[in-house]
Amino acid sequence: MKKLHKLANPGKFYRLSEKILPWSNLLAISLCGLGLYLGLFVAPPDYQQGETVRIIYVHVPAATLASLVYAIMAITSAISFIWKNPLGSFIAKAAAPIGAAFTIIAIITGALWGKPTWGTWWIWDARLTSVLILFFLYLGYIGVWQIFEDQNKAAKAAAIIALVGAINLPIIKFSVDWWNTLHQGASIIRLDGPSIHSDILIPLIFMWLGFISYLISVLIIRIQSEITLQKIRAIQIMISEQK
Amino acid sequence: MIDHENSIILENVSCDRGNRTVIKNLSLKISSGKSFTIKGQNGSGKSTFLRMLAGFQKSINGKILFKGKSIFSNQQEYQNKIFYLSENNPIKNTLSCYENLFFWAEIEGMENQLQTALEFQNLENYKNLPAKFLSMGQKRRLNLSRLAITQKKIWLLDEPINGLDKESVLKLCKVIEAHLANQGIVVIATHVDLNLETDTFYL
Amino acid sequence: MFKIFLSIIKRDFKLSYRQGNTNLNIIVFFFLSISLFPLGVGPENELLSKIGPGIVWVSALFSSVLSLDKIFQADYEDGSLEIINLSVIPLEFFVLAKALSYWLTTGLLLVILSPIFGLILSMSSKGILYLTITMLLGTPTLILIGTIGASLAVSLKRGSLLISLLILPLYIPVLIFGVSAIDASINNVSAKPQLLLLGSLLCFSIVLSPIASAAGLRINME
Amino acid sequence: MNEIYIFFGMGGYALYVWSSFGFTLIIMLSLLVKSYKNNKYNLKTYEELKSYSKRFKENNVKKP
Repeated sequence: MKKLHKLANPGKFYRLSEKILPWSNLLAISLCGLGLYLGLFVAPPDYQQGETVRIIYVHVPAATLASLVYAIMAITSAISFIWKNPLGSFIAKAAAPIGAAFTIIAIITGALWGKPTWGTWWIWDARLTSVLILFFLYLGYIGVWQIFEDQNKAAKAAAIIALVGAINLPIIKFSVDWWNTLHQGASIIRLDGPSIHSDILIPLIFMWLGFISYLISVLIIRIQSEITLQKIRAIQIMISEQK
Repeated sequence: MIDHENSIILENVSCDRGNRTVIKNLSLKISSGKSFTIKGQNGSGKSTFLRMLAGFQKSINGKILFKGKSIFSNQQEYQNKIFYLSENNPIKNTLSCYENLFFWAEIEGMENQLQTALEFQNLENYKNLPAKFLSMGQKRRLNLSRLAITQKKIWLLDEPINGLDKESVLKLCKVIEAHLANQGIVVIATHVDLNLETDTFYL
Repeated sequence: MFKIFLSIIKRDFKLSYRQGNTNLNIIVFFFLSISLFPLGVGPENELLSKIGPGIVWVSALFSSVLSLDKIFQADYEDGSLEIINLSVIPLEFFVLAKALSYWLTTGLLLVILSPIFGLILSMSSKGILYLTITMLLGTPTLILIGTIGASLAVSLKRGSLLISLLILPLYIPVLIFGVSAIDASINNVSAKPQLLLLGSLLCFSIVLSPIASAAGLRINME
Repeated sequence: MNEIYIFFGMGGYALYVWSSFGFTLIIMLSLLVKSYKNNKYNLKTYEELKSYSKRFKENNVKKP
């Protein structure tokens, strides 16, 4: 607990993150490289979907991380809101654009995958629709940071929005699933039909870990950026006092 | 020691708003039984000071203590003791003076004192007039009438006598003196002197 | 405390009665947006009766999100909010009182008028009945969720549009369950699960959205 | 040569496969570069402000 408390100090975090960053960079490059090699050269094409199945190596990690990042955002927002810890709000703010990026990757690669397999760019499938809504939630969250001029206010308002969104996400997901089962046509092929073959699974795991390392790297860079911004604000206040 | 019980103490309080420090390293003591006046130019942070005392301004450095305890330790209880007169008049234009007062009285649970409140600032004649027909000074007086229907201990008054005539000011001073005699706390932000025995602090 | 709760509602009633036309505007907006749909998709009764529930519900969503962002504005600007925050009533109950009085002055009117909207969209009588029931259950939820956005936007000069966009995705469950309940009743399937879900959404938002909105208001009072 | 052609052909789905990979790469890289540049820019501003306020202080001390 004491350690956690120390970590929650932005300065300490900054120094620690400096040490982590090179390693996560290295891991991101090597894991993604390995995953891509295995996925593109070693793994055989799927007997049903053919070569298009290779899109899975970017689509699935992006899609899973899209919701994971939202969870990170919600948890750190809660921490910052309850314990009034600035680092929590920095992390949440830094995470949002990354989450939005993963979401848009998931949506677009999903569309590129859907065209050859389903014959259409977009279907109002439960999963696609939920991811689209998640994308809107990310955009809204990023927007909240921008419309408040006072950053303290913005941090609190954004935390509320993140928490409200996190509570609502399962409800939205549930309602969209419900809506989808009511309207589902016969032509849609279920994605999770046969279990994934291990030839596909292993590179997928590498890619997934690589994406996580990427997430950590970018997150660290963005959090450092936020900490510096905070320092800049402090100096600005100091200068305005001396005048 | 008795004095310590009923006073607000600020220890090294600083307050930032946006990219500006409004209040810096302020340490002072506001005791009951004697009014406390804050003076300063426009934008010197008088209003922020009062909002801080009212517990609205949460992101501050330093300590604000009431009865030896931080005001944020039991905020709801502390804020229930606060009477705050802001620069704005919380008056609904479409409601009559009486209806406006009645709403405030209901919130305070003091409906039986309405007549005194109307008499306090000579507003009986405008009783049923919609508030939009009042002048600025009259609106201020209507807002000040809330003092007659409050039982709260700590009064925070932001520019209370803006646009007030002599007689109203006199009546206001009387009410404040009565409250102080009752061991109440009164903090006034103003740039005009009131005829009161007071501690003064310049921001 | 309950007395204060009632007096806030009473005051809001008086205010909206004296101001009058702002609430009327919401009804007119709602009516207008519904009547735009037949112009957009064509006047065939069959098509209209099929998409009618969706039209009414989407219009309800838009009109509530557009009108709600000002619900706390007046009380924030003139300082009434501060008086209430310093009184014995918790801000959460103030939000609840505001939402309730707002629903009674606008939402309820929409519910009462919804059979008319059903008629002009040539829905069946059963569909109209369920439209009214779902509106009765759903509009309070919309208002309660909307107060969250309104509480955050209360100090903003610009950007209330963004806050509205923030709130719209949260309306999706109400939209889905509301429309599917009407669809089920039209197709002679039991609409009970949808109505129960709408009811539980209402209960959920009665508990949670005042907490979020009160937190939002406190931020803006700083 | 033929193998490369087959590899890039992706069984006739080259457009879909490569554009999804390419798109992912573009988004992830641009986010990384933007974050990195932003961080550098903020650090530079911070250093400049720091030296500015230092000079400011020294000037102020000399005056009285």
